[in-house]
Amino acid sequence: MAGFNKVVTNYADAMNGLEDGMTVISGGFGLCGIPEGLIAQIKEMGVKDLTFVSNNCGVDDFGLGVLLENKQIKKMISSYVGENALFEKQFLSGELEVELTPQGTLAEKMRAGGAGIPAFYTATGYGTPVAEGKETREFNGRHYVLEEAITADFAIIRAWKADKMGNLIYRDTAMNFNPMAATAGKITVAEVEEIVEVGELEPTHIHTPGIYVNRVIKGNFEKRIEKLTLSR
Amino acid sequence: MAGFNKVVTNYADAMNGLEDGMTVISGGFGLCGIPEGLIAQIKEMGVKDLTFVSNNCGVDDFGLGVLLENKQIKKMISSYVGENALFEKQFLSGELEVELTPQGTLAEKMRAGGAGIPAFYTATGYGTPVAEGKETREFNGRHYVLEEAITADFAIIRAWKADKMGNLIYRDTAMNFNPMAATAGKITVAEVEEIVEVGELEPTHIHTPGIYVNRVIKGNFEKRIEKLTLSR
Amino acid sequence: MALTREQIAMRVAQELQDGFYVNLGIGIPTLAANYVSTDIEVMLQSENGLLGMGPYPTEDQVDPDMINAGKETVTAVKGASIFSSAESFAMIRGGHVDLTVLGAFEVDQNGNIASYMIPGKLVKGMGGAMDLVAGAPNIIVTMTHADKHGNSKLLESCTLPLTGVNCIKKVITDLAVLDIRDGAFHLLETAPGISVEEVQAKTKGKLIVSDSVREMQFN
Amino acid sequence: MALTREQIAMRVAQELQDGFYVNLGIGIPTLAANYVSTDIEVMLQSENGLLGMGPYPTEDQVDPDMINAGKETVTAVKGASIFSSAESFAMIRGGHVDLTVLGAFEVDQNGNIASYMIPGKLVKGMGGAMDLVAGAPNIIVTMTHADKHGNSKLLESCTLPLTGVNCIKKVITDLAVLDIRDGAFHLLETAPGISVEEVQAKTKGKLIVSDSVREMQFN
Repeated sequence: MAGFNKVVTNYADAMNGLEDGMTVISGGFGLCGIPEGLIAQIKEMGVKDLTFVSNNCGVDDFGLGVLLENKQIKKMISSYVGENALFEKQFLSGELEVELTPQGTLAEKMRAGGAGIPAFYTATGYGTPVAEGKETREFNGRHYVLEEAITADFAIIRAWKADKMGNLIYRDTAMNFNPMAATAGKITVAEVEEIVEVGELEPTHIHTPGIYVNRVIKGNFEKRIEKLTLSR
Repeated sequence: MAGFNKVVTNYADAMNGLEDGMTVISGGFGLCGIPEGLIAQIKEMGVKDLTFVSNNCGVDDFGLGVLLENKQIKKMISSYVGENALFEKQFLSGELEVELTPQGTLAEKMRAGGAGIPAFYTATGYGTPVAEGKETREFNGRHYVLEEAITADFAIIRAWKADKMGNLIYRDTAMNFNPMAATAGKITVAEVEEIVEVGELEPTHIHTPGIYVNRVIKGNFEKRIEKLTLSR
Repeated sequence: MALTREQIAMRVAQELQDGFYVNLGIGIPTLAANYVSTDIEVMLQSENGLLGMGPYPTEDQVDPDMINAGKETVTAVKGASIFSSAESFAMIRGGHVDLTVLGAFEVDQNGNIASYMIPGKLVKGMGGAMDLVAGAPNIIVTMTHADKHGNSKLLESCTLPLTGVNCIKKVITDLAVLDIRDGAFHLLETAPGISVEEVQAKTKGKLIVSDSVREMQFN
Repeated sequence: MALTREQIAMRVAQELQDGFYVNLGIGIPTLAANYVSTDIEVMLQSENGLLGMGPYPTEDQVDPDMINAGKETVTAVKGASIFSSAESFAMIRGGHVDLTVLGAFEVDQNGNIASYMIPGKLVKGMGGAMDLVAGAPNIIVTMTHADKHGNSKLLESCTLPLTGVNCIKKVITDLAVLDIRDGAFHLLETAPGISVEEVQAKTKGKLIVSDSVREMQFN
């Protein structure tokens, strides 16, 4: 298994190579399905001026919020950033640059980045501030906006199960942006709940084939709940 | 279950609405994963001047080949059509129109059609006959071709298991083009090996969510093998 | 009397038809799920990647890996499927979701909607709203007819930055149900006790009152 | 002596490195899988939707639902994954496959390749070849150095319709191994018993012979 054993046993190895000024795509939606330990490691490393591509930016003291707190993020490309007072402060003071991108366009930009598609047309955002400065075009009588792909130096993701070859399976809605993020990193690091033997994952159940994954590390997750809602 | 029970019990109902001149996307790769009974039903119906979008066109007496034999196909959009003497004859005589499309571009055109993306750029085919008459464009120093999405009046696909709501799971490499085809039909008909109760399919194992599927029918498949190769 | 939030949600629920795949936005739209007729079945789509969203969980069922687009803990119904956000928005953008219901700050007589940004206030982001309004074949906006200062939210032309253009087909407010077509609001129903004149007074955009305006019916 | 098909495949196999994800085209490239060193592990990608293609099945293992891109019955190795053709080509187009080996009719000194169409003959289609040559970061063509009439297939400029432009980095023929860069073929190795002069005579495109040309090594 020399060639395909992607398991690393410490976080320093998992994020080795991450440098100031790099772009990082992160999986997760809100606090669900985020690579908690990899984010903690980035804080530990103290690298600065990072651009993060992630649907959200965590909350003040959890998720990507801890990197905001530590002033490591220069720019966020996100669809919704509204749960975070620190974010607001840094944005209003001009410390933090923000590029708001519709959620579906963001997901598709990551997929396109991983799939070798440099740009695609979508009706999303036509006639809105999102389309400003972008090419628009008509197909069959409807208007569309040209959106370009996103790739990154690193992609950090969370999965449920991995085998040593980096084949991944996600758990429930913790899947969210992780599969696309996995395809779009030059180096993709998966933090997982469980590492199983090669052959234990059913080939047609694998959500992310190992070809997209460079490193796998077993994590321990707090899995904080953002909005606990209970049935009455 | 009134609202989401998509099961039909005879092939006439399964293909009801198919008319002369319509476009049909078919799943399958070679003879693997093709909706055998739905193809037989189209032959039975005798509808003519069909445009078929399918990676291949079957062999002389199986798969879409039977519709060629019956002169029901006006045009094929395919990536590879080389297993079929009848095809050759009809093509050379001008009876049959053919639009050759690279396999990956064909798969992506179907996905784009289902995903509301009217067009995308790909490096595939740049500088080749495939790019003739198409817009080309440079992104980050590489050349790309603009390719438009494909949708169809009907999509006919084969799956392994379906529940009554049309959630589908494919078996091994019989998956191939079926998942994208499923998304790109105005009416999508799935011919399956087994129909299970709602709730039996694990939500994260479902390859095609039922939202894409209009009708489900249980079929019996010959599953002819195109090239039997055995280990020595 | 203007409708309460719950009453608006009840009226919205009447728009849901048997066999519909529906995306319900945060707020009043989500409430509508509580009032769906037991005679019909609908499947709720949550754009983070869940088709077949169920009720909130009991304490035993709570799972941090099972949330909806509002980041609330939820359950999945039988027949649910779970997929990536790219697949989820392929579904939305591709027009496969039968009906989307969402809130707005403003809607205008051309079906434009403004719902995500008030200049001068912090921009929190559009989330999935721009994709939803660009993708669904059928979109209903639900909101109060006027803001708390009494200013109409049904305008000739939206004043705030747009979420989408020419996409809203119907508006359900605390005062009325209106279709949007041919560059005008068409009054279909009034809330119990609300006069056509009051709706006219509180609608700034072009309003067409048909002969067949009726009072909303609640069971 | 010019190499046999099996010998070409053996030489191709030497290009495979430990940990490589590889797509092997129909014909000689597929044969190379038989000669991969037991010291290394590679994963074979089959573009219909299989990563981790194994050997042909025994009679007991034959399954019509398990085929490769050549439509041959195959098996899957441990650690294999199976996915749609769209996902498969996302992988290919996105440059995730480390190495692609495929056959060709012609290759030229600018790395252009013609492999799918001979005008006047029936066009059978490009299948996945155009995607593969446009996608893989590293592409090797394997073919005979000349056609059966002795005409060179390594040209200044391809004469047949192209499969892809500026994409071929290396050619392994029955006579030689050559890199393509800076608008020329660079001779690296000759087959046992084949002289540099013979390669020169049979290469129509610009050929640069370095001082370090060596004879191919086989174990």
